[in-house]
This record gives sequence, structure tokens and C-alpha cells, in this order.
Amino acid sequence: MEAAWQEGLFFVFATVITVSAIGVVTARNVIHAALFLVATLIGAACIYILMFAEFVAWAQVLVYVGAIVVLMLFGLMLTRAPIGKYGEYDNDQKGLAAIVAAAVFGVTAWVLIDSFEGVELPTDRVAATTSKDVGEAIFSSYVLPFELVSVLLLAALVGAVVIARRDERVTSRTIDAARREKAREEDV
Amino acid sequence: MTQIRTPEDVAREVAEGGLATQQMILNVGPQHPATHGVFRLLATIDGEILAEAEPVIGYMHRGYEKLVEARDYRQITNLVSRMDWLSGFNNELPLAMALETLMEIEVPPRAQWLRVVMLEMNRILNHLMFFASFGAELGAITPTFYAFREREDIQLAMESATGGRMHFGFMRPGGLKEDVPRGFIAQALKSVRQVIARLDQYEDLLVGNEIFKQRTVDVGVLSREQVMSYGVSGPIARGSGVSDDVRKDEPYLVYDRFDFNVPIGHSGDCFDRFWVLVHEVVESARIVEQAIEGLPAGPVLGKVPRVIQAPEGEVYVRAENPLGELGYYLASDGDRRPYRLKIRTPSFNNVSVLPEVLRGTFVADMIAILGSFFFVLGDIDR
Amino acid sequence: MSVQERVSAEEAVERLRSTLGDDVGDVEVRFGHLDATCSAENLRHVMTTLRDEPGLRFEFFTFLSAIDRSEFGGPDKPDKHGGLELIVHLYSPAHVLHINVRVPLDLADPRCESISAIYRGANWHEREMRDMFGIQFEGHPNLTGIYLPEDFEGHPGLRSFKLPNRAFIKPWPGAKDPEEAAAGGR
Amino acid sequence: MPEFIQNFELTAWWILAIKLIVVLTVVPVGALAGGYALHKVMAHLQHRLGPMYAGGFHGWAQTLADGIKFVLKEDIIPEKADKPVFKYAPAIIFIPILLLYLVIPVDRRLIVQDLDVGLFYLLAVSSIPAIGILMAGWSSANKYALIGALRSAAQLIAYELPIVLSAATVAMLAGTLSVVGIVEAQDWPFLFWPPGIGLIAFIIFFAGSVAEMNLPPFDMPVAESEIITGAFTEYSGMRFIFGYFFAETAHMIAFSGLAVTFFLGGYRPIVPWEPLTVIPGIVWFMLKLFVMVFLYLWVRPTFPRLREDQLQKFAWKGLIPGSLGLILVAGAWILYAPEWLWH
Repeated sequence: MEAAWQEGLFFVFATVITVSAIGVVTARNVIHAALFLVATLIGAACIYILMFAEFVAWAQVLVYVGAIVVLMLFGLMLTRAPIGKYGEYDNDQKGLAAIVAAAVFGVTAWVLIDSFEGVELPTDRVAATTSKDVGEAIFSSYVLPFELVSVLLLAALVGAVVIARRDERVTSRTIDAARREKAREEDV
Repeated sequence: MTQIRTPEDVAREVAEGGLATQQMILNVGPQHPATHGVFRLLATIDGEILAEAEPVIGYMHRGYEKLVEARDYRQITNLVSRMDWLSGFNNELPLAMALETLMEIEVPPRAQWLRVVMLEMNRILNHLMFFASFGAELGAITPTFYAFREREDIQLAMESATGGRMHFGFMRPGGLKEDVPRGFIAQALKSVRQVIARLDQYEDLLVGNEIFKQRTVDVGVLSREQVMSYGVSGPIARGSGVSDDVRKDEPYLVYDRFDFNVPIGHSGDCFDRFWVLVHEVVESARIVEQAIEGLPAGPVLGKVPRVIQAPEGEVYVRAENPLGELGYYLASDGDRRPYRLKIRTPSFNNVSVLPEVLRGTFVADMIAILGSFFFVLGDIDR
Repeated sequence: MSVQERVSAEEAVERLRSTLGDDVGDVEVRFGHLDATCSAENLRHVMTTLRDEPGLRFEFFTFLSAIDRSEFGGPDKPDKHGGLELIVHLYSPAHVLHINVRVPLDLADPRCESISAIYRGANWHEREMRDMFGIQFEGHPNLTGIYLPEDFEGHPGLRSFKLPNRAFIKPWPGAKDPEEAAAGGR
Repeated sequence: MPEFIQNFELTAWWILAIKLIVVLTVVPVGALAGGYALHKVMAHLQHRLGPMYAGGFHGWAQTLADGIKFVLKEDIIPEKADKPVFKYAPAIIFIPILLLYLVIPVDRRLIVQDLDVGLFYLLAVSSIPAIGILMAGWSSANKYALIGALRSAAQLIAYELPIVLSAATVAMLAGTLSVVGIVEAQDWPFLFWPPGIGLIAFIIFFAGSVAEMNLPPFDMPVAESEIITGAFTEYSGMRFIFGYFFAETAHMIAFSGLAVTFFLGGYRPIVPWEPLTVIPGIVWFMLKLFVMVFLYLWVRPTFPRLREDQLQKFAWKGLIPGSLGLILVAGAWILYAPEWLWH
């Protein structure tokens, strides 16, 4: 009974993910595309929940929806996000992109089916991995990849800071300090 | 240090291959909660920094300088109290003084002392109002209610004497409309003493607040040179360390008889302007106390001709309005109406310095600076 | 303190004469304030001197305005009628002095040099005068309307501009003074 | 009867549905009560009385009347707005706040679902409303709304971290991510034990939650004197209520609940004295909740508003290093503190 529920819901979420993923690439407006991306990510999180992988699901929401998409929207709105149907995001490499996407899909699907065919997913809470299992896995068998990823992220962070920090921007405070200096000189 | 980027700089940067950013034009006003009326600030913002800010005024222009050419002096005295609606009584004074100078009217002592009482009470009303609105602009709503509590007491005292709450219409060339009623003295004294007693609460609420200091110290610095060149006056000028106060420099009425200080700031930032404003409340309250204690007896209206008709002549008379120097340049050709009356309002000059002060500040600082410039729209637009 | 030395108006007249000489016309004292005339060409020079001369130091810009004297004294005294006059009022906080500088302008085509580079506060005042009297200030950075809409016709400050409802539509209702009222009113 | 329930196949789903319905009714009522409390607390802190007429006794029905007024108001959508985005933004803001209530344990058994990763869930869900605010601000086609939305996003990014890190400290000390587990793991005196760590974590959490809810002194995204109401400038009627007012009070109550759960011992009595356990946990929980809500309401009319850059500085230079340091201290405590100090 439970399994049937799960299966039905899986198809609902899968449809949501597919439709919104198509929305991401066909949207005429970058903000709409980003919002479709939110729907895609939340759909994926729902599928994780179906498999009782709660930790991954909420990590997905916290990191991707809560942080990355917010940051992305932030950047888009700060730079160029015209309201309404505006801008043409198609170009002549559309066909090539479609081929690459199809190829990636094919390869991933083939790899997944090849390696996981016949594996049963947990259908009830008891068999599911807990956060304790996840923690133990990360900090014992996968500790090296984990640390490597952290170093990579740190490097990216430092790089971002270096790029962002061009020269000191003038703020009211520096201007005011200069003005005060000038005023003081005049007083003397 | 790089310069603030003007729109041209941004265009050049983009042409040179920089990041394709755009400056945004933000219309602050004409309807905006921080502008105290129909005032518009055409701000060009670069992120949250103001690259340029140009005040646009005139939405409330009522053409007083033309209107008064078709009205006689008694009407004008009442008309001008509508300019700066927060300090009606102060608006009426320099005009009456100008007429008294031209017509050589002697103002009886009691009238002069009572005028001082009223003027200073009106100043307290005005300053408390700006105390209230400045707090509200920085997000602290509570001081508003504190200030209004005190305002109400003073307002009731003023109302008992004049019958008005904003536009008192109590001034007459040559004195006052009538003597104050019985009980006014006690009421006025009580209300101003309460202000002095409660000023500690104000200090605790805003002046001593760490966040308030963060928002105002070193923000929107106005230099002494700017004060002079723009003709900025009042608490704003004194916040920049300019000690000019007409009451001290050229005492009119009986101001030379009172013991009061002129609070002066040092750095000319928002905090100092606000500090001066708050401390002027105490000084005004002290003047009211002294004036009430020394109030002489006698008539309140001098020998005034039945028709007020200024002889030919030209005079500029100024007085210390709560917001700064208010002056009337009265040119009379001997008619019952002024030939030309130039109204020099403090807010007009004070606000004209805004583009210089606002350049390079944050949007949030813009609000603090606008609030600390204590302007009344009717006073700018006339 | 701003006040350094109080100078009497008479003494100030002497100082003004000695520094500016013939650049200013008549100098007199009216109600304690100095009153001087200068020509439109000399205005900038006079302003700079008034501001910078140590004995005068008229640093504080009070206001800039104008008077249209073409109806001064009413129709009864046409001998008093004059032209347009620009008034600049300055104050010297150091010496507690006031001065009115009057600049006669041509009523038909009022032009004058802008003093907004000397007193930056004059910027808005000059824009106001352009609205109200149509004075063209040469060298002003941004001489656009400040009070009136851009499509407004006429210059309300001039005497030739009549307030319509008062002058034409109905007689002035409020000029009744006690004596007139007793006599039946106007 | 119990056998019937045990034999009923969809038991778990039914109970979940009933619990959901309870939450769906309790939250709006709580938000209304919170709105009333806001009126009254602020009024009394400001020498006023607040609403006094609606409903008779001290204006108790004021928020209800306000609600009816807002329902009846016209729903105005600006012509240039991006209409679908504009319409759904309030829902994106409000629904996650509702979802927060699912894992707050009101009593040992009074919880909709005790998740294994409850704390993680809370943090994840509470980060979603930012997307709604960004949607609202951008789709309004209004510059003030856009600035408000951007400020709010920047603020969320800055303050999500301190909240997560201080909650992580709590989880470390408790040794679990389950919300009920955290409550059970806490000892008297809740806030101050282990020495000061809990208190500092609480202060960081409190500051972060004030910023996340856009309350003064961190209310720049909705600063009415600067950018009108930020992202909600163009909203009216029901959408305004759900996106802004309701969301604010519901958020405040939810975060009070979280603070009570994480730091104040949730549904447990305030002192470990046997007779006190007679009083049901829900009463303790509510008492602590009221204290927390009052704290949030107290902050609101007290402080002026900071500036956006000052807030960022406060977050990145103060709270985040502070909470990271706290995690180190907590880790050291867990590893090296002698056993007798723990209890």
C-alpha cells in the first residue's frame, strides 16, 4: 500500500520537475527561468523525501533554494532583469545544445540503470538512512573527498573576494572624513 | 580614493569594457514619507550610493510674494503664519517688527515680554515636532509619542491664550491682540518646566542610543564654508559650529535681558544638528521661565493708527525663526499694501545646500540627512 | 564665536568706500543696514571683494531678490517710477553688518551676471528670479524654472502681471478699514 | 477503540491530516492574537492605549476587524507588474512559515511530525520566504520594491549563517537534530549551561531571527520612511496581509517557538522541582512562548534602524565569526569537559 502511494507521488513530482525544467530553458525572462529552477529543485527535494533521504532533501532546500537561487535572483535583479517579455535568449547554437543535453541524459540514464538496476529503495522509515548514518559516512569513509571539496570551495571563495575587490568604493564616510578634514583646515 | 561615479563616468567605464552596470534614477517624492510634504528628490543612485541628488521644489508654491501685494497689512500678518505651519507665531513677528520700524510704533514692555514667551513656546513646539519626526525617520517611532505628549501641554497653554493651535493670529503691529487670560501664566510655566524635567528621557531614547549614533555621527557633514556660502542658518548652521543666533548677535525685543546659551555643535553632522535642536529646547524653556518671572504689567498694544499704512521706505528685518533666519524685506510706497515684500525663509536657503551634502551618501543616510535638515515645505515654497 | 568685532555702520561705509572706490555708487545707511548700488558689470567684482575683504567679510549670503519699480508710488506719482532692480542682501557675521547691494537692470531685457559661483546659495535664488522676473543670469550652471511649471507664461513678480481674480473679476473685498467702514465702505 | 485505530490502514496519514488541520487553524488565530499583542504592547510602551473600541473589552476584536477590512479591500495589481509572479509571491512567503509549525513540539507528544532532521528542516524551510520577497519586489515594477527586495535578500544571506551556526551549536550539545531530542537533552538552567555557551548561542540566534523577520533595528527591507514598505509597496488587500502582516506575526511566533525549543527547554518546567511536573507541558511552553514574543515586541519600538552596510558589517564581522568560535568552544566542551560538569 505504502509503495503504491510512493510510486504515484513519484510520478507527480517527476512531472513537476520535467515541466519546470523545460520552463527553465524556454522561459523568455531570466527571473522566470530562475523561479522555474526553484520549482525543479523543490521537486527533487520532494523525491528525496519519498525515499526517506530527509537529510539530503533539506540540504537541497537550504543550500540550493535558500542560498544559491536567492543569490542568483539577487544578482539578476541587481544587473539586468527587465519586467515583461523582453530580450531574446535564443541563439544559433540551440540545436547543438539540444544534442548535448540529450547525450548527457542518455549517458546518465545508461550509467544509472547499468549500476543500480534491481536495487530496492527503502519504502519505510525504519530502513531509511538517518542523519547519523550520513554523518558517519561523511566523516569516516568519505572524509578525504569531503575535505577536498571544502578546500575547493574555500579557493572559490577567495577567488570571488579577489575579483570583487577592485578598488575601494567611496562611501559617505570617507567623503565626510575628507570634508571634515577640509573644514578643519579652513577653521584654522 | 576614487571619485563618486557620475552617470558619464559609468558610461565611460562600460565603453572601456567594465562591468555593464547602470545607474538608476530614483524619484524620492513628491509623495514620500520622509519628505514631510510634497518635496521631490531626483536621486541618481549607484547601488545604494547617491551619485547625484537634485531637489525639485515648487509643488506647494502659493505665490505669497505676489499675494501680499493685493492685501493689506492686517491680512498679511495672518497670511504669513501659514508659511511655516509649525511656527506660526514666529513667522508673524518680523513682519510686525518691520512695520513698527517703518511706522515708528513703540511696543509696550508687556507686549514685548509676552511676545518672547509665545515665541519661545512656539519654538519648543517646532523643535519637539522635528525631534519626533527625526526619530520616526530613523525607525524609532516611540520618541514621536513622547514628544507629542509634551507638545500637547504647551499647545493647550498657547490655545488658551490665542484660541489657535497652529495659526495663532495673535500678533499685531504694535503689540499683541489682547492680554493673556488668567491662568495662562501658571499653565505655561508648568508645561515648560515639564519639558525640562523630561528631557532626560529624550536623551536616553535617542541622543544616547548607540544605534542612533551609528546612523548620525559623521553622516551628512556640512562645513562652515558651505553654511556661509549657502546662507544656511538656525540649528543646522549651529550644528556646524557657526554660532550665529540673531537673538544674541542683534538682540531684538528684549532678548538681551535673558540668560540663555546658544548650543553649538562641532562637526556639522546629523548628530550635531540634532543635538543642537534638542538642547535649544532647554534654552527656550529657560527663556520662557525667565520671561514669565519678569513679566511687567501694562498694556499689550501700543499707540497704533487705526489704518496701518507704512510710510515710504525700505527695511529688512530678520528674526531667529526656529528653523533659522526669517527676514522680510519690506518696500513700502506709502500705501495700505506693501509695494513689494521679499520673504527670506530659512528653509529655502537651508535646503539649497542639499545636493552638495547628499552626494556620495547612502540611500539610508539620505533619509537621516533630510530629517536633520529640519525643513517645512511651506517654508521652502512660500 | 562668529562675532569678532562689532563695526558701526558709519565705519563700514568708510571701509567700503576705501576698498571699492567707484565700483559702488551711492552708499548710505538705512535702518542700520548699508545700502549700495553697483552696475551689473561690476557685480561679480563687488561681491568677491565684499566677501573676501578682511575689514568687511560679508560671508553670509542672505538673499537675492528683485523689485520692479515701474509702479512705485502708484499712478499718482509717476516721477517715482523706476525700472527693475536686483537686490543682494549679505551679512557679515564677524562684524555684524548688513548690506543691500542694488543693481539696476533693464526692464525690457533684464540680464545680469550670475553670482552663484561666489555665493553658491544664490543658485536657487537666481532661478527663482528667472521665474518671477525673467532675469537672465549669465554663467548660471542650471538656469531652469524652480517654482513655476515650464510652460507658464509671464513673470508673476513683475507689476505688469496682475492677479486675475483680484484685479479684474471682482473688486477687492477686504480693504475696509474702520474709517472707511464707518463712512459706508468702498 | 484503540484496536480500531490500530487496524485502520491509513492511521498515520489520518493523524497527520488532523494535525495539519489543527495547525492551519491555530496559526491564523495565533497570528491574530499576535497582531493584537503587537498593538497593545507597542501602545503601552509609547504612552498610549492602543485599540479600545472594537469588541468592547480593550479592543480585543481589533485585529479581527482589520482582517475583515483587508479581505474586503480591492486587490490592486499594477498594470506593469509581472502578474503571475506578483500574485503568487505572498503564498511563497506565507506557506513556508506555516510549515515551520509542523515540527515545533508544544508538548512531548504534541508535535505534528518529529523529524529525524527536525532542526535542519526548520532552517531549510525558514529560508524559502526570501524567494517570495524577491518575487514580490521584482514583479511590482517599482524601484522602491526592488530595493527592498534586494536589501531583504542581502540580509537573509547574511543572517541565515549565524542562525544556522548557533542552531548547530545547540545540536552539537544535544547530540541530535531531532527537535524533541533537543528539548529532552537540555538541562536546568537551560540558557546558562554549559557555562555561557547556550546564552551566547541564544543571543546570536535572537539577533539573527530579528534580522530575518525584518524587525527593527534590522527592518531596512521594509523601512517605511526610506523605501515605503519595500517589496510590499504595491500590494493591497489580502495579498498584503498574507505577504506582510500575517507573515510577520506568524513568523514571530514561529521563531519564538524555535527559541523556546532550542534554548529555553521547550515544554519542560522552568525549574526541576517535582511538583511542577503536574502542570502540563503545553502550559510551560505557552508561558515561555509569551515571554519570547514579548521580547520580540519589546525590541520593536525601542531601537532606531541601522543602515544596510552597518547590518552587513555586524553580521559578517561580528555574528558569524562569533558563532564559528562558539562552535569551536562547544566542540572543545563536548570532548574535554569532565563528566561531572555535564549534569
